Amino acid sequence: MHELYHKEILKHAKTPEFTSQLKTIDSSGYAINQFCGDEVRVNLSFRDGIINDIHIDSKGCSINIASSSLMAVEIKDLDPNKGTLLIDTYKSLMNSKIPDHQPKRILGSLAVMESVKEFPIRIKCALLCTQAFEDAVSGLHI
Amino acid sequence: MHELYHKEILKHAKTPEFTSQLKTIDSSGYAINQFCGDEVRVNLSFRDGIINDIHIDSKGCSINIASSSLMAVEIKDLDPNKGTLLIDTYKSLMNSKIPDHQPKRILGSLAVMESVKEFPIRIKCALLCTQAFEDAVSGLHI
Amino acid sequence: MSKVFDVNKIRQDFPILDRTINGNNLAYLDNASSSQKPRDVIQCLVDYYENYNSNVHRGVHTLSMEATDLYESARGKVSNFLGATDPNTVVWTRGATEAINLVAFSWGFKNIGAGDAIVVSQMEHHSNLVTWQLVATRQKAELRVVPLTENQTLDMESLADSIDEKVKLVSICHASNSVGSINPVKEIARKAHEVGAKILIDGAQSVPHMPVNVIDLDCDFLAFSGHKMLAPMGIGVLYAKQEILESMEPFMRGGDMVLEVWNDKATWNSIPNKFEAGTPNVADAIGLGAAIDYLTEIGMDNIRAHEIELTDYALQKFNQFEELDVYGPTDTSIRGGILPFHSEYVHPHDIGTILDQEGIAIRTGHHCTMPLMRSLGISATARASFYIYNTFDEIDRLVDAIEHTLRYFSTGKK
Amino acid sequence: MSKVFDVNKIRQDFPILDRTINGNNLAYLDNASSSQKPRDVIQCLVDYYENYNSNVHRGVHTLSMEATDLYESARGKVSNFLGATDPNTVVWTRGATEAINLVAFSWGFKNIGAGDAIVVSQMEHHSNLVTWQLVATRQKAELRVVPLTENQTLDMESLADSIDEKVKLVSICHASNSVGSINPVKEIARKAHEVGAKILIDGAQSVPHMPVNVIDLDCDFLAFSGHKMLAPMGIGVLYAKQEILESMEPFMRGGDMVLEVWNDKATWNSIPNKFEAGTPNVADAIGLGAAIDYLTEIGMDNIRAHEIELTDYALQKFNQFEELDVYGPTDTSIRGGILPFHSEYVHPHDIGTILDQEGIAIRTGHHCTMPLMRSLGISATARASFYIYNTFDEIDRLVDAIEHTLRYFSTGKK
Ligand SMILES: Cc1ncc(COP(=O)(O)O)c(C=O)c1O
Ligand SMILES: Cc1ncc(COP(=O)(O)O)c(C=O)c1O
Repeated sequence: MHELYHKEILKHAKTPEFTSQLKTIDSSGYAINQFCGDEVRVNLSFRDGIINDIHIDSKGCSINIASSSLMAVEIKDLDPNKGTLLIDTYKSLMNSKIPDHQPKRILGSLAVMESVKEFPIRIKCALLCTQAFEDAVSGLHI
Repeated sequence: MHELYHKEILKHAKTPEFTSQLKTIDSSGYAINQFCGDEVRVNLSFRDGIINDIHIDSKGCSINIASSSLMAVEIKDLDPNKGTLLIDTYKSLMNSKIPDHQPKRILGSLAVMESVKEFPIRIKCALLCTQAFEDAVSGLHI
Repeated sequence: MSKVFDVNKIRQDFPILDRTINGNNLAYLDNASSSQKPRDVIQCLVDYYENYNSNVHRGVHTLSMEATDLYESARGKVSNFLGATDPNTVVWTRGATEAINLVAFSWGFKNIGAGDAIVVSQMEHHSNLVTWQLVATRQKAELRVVPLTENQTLDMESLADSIDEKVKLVSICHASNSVGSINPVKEIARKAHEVGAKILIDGAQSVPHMPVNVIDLDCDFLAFSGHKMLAPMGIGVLYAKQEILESMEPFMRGGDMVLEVWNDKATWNSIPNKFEAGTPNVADAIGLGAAIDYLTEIGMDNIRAHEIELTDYALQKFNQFEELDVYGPTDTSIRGGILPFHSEYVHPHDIGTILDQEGIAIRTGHHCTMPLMRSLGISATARASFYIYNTFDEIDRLVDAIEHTLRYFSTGKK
Repeated sequence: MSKVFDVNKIRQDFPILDRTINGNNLAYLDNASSSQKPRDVIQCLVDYYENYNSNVHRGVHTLSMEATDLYESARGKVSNFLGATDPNTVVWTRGATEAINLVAFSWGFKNIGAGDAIVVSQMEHHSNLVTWQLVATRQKAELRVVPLTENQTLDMESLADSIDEKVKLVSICHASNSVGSINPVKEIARKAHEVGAKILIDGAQSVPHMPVNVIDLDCDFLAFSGHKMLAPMGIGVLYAKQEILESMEPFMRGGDMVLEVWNDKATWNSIPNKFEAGTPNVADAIGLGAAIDYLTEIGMDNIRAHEIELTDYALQKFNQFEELDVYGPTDTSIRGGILPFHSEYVHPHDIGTILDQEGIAIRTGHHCTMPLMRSLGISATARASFYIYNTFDEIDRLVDAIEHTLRYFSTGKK
């Protein structure tokens, strides 16, 4: 049990961050897992081309809620390009395809999600947030 | 091979009897085996309530042709009731359900068809003629 | 419990129960999804493929005759098992879903028209709901969904109100896969017939678990799946009354279902072949026959009694969990061996994953009953479901594991 | 013959070939009907049911994950085997018949309308003819049946004439189950595409017997059955181009094919699940994967070469029988391992019965091609059909037995 539910994961699952509404939403993304109904909405607000605030509204299992929260922690204060690079790196990590030029350390606290890889069926729970993020930035001209 | 293709069966298969058209047809019956396309037409003409002539038009395998021919031999000169009794007895024989009160000997030469029982899938070939006969007499008020 | 019912002996017939999962013995509590297979059924497939395998019907060679005999005798076993009077009222399908679709495409589109109504319930599996949405939409008919009571049993008053002269079909599950409720289908059949409607019983969760007699229930259609009743996957049954089958157009077209074919037209074979286009799943049909032999030897009454005992025991144990909502009626005389639960604090997926770490297989999700979940105000449950080989011990393990999980998620400590 | 192809070694993999029938070794020459199964495939089912059996998708427990992996990896094997680029273009069905019906119900009724035309050939199996009769009749479209030449190959001139701008679909067998002819489907696909029509290839008799590459053929749909290619019964495939599948409505309704469901409506899952309503036949799909592994190891080129050798040998031997009409082209480069014959003097059923006495299993009848039989002026043929495990020796036995039969029926003496 321990491996999956890393203390950090459990903490973010119970008390996720970035749960307050934004005053202005510059970009919004959504993703749903068809099989369990888990969902994530990511609202972003920008200043000077930088993600300066985030609102995460995630419903479902602990892995989804924790990964969404940890993702928000890590993408805050990045520009969308850097955010996308981070998300790509995270996806590569979770899909066990880290290419050489993608240093894992940029993931910061999100790297704890790696423990989920022991439970293949839960990987999609850990990646739902990335779809919502990608949906949010897909409309931006970056 | 011998058991199925009894000499008498082979003879009737090669040179079936009652193959000439009737001048007047009083009653006619038809049956087809859906799976192989074999068919039998039985035309009857009556005199004084007795089947006094028969025309058999059968197409298909030797068992069908022989049994139709042998049936015709045996029902000739019977009244439809006796004919029906004979056919019922024949069906009971082929389906291995001869009740006590049905003496097998009324079957005459048709009894050779019993050898077909060793080949269950061919029993329906040996019984197609009975459907045609029943079709022919079903319209009669007997 | 009857003397002949010996769960430990039964368990020995199921090879998969020897498996360990994550270092623990498998406790298979996902039976509403699909059941495990006894050695007899597996061996039946091996025997078939090693000795008799052939296409059926039409063949004059020995293998084809033998395969046809085995195949048709399996149909006879199903017919006897259901108390039907004629094996020709048993149509093979892939499962309950195809059986329901067969009725929809073949009977529904002909007999349900604009202004007519179809009655289903709020506890239907998607296969018995979405299929009727199709018919209702295309035929401009009305689809009436009967609500449930507080403990997820069918609201019989609403049902009575729903069944009026406009209704052409009542299609309802005998037992719910999601909340366990057993519906009074005999009474519902009578109500349907009073207004001239037909009744389809989705028996996917009843035929495997309790005696079901189609004559006694007087049902027009009954659908179920082999894989939930110890049989191989890929085989199921549509039972229907003979005169209804006779009156129905075929569903799919192909070999075996035709009588004569010309370039521009064809005539149909007799029932049940008319509805069985193409080479059938001979082996798995024979396997379903073997499963029925096995179930019959144990006795459907004994199986039902065993499941009631397990469910009573589990329901009582679950009383200790204040954090859990348990759905379905508490009276096990109207409940199948299905135990769905939900906690605000732990998501069903997390429960499922942690239980799997202990070798306990349960299902989590919407169980193909999304509208029911929505009506309960949740999106998923965790569901344990019992069968012939489950034990009190396994329920104890389930309860302990849930206890750990709840504690862990509230304190973070195992 | 390639070195790796050793028919005696192959025979040892097929337990049923040890059977005796009426005191003689089984010579199984009814492969166009259904094939026998190698030990690997049978064992694959046993392994599955003894170790991994579970419903697929959605389950978070280990068995369900393992079963899902095996099941989806079987889909990948099919996709590779056909040279497809995406496993999601492989839809599981019960067999070729269901695959063709899926196209008819889901694509045909939407895309074929009044005044349009469908092209089939005179050699189609009922499943690829009667299904299109349904679409043509209901949609008021025209069904064009391309005639055959003298030796039962497709009349390519008539075909060219038939394919005009009205045609929305050409649905044609790759190889005939009844007369053996192999059609130039790549060329036909090109012709169909020139007028904007789609092509469905009925691969029931080609995919088991020769390399088939969907990209090379550029076919829009390909249908085939597992049971004719060493796999268990009850499983088959519809391949279709991705963009076509995406554009198609679902066929049957039920679990797994939906994304979200409300009381009155639903949305669809992505391909291929959209077309796979209800619990799929997991075990037999995995079994088809095992059969493909087996075939691939032997090599489809080798299998085709072996069957050509057998057919050449048999055709030559059959020359001695003046009383027999043998159908199909004599050029084995355009003929599958199928040998249909007919005698004015002995009915096919009699031949079949007598051969069975000698342990030789052939099929007799119309082979689900009644209109073809009618065009040949007969109602049935006897048909021997070959596969991977058949031998020259078995053909010798066939020829001897036919010789006896013909003699017996002309003289009455054995
Ligand atoms: C050419 C052809 N098409 C279609 C079919 C139908 O296949 P199935 O009966 O397995 O659905 C067959 C086999 O019977 C066939 O030979
Ligand atoms: C109540 C009910 N109806 C229908 C079905 C559909 O059965 P299948 O998926 O085997 O077709 C199920 C099982 O999933 C069920 O539980």
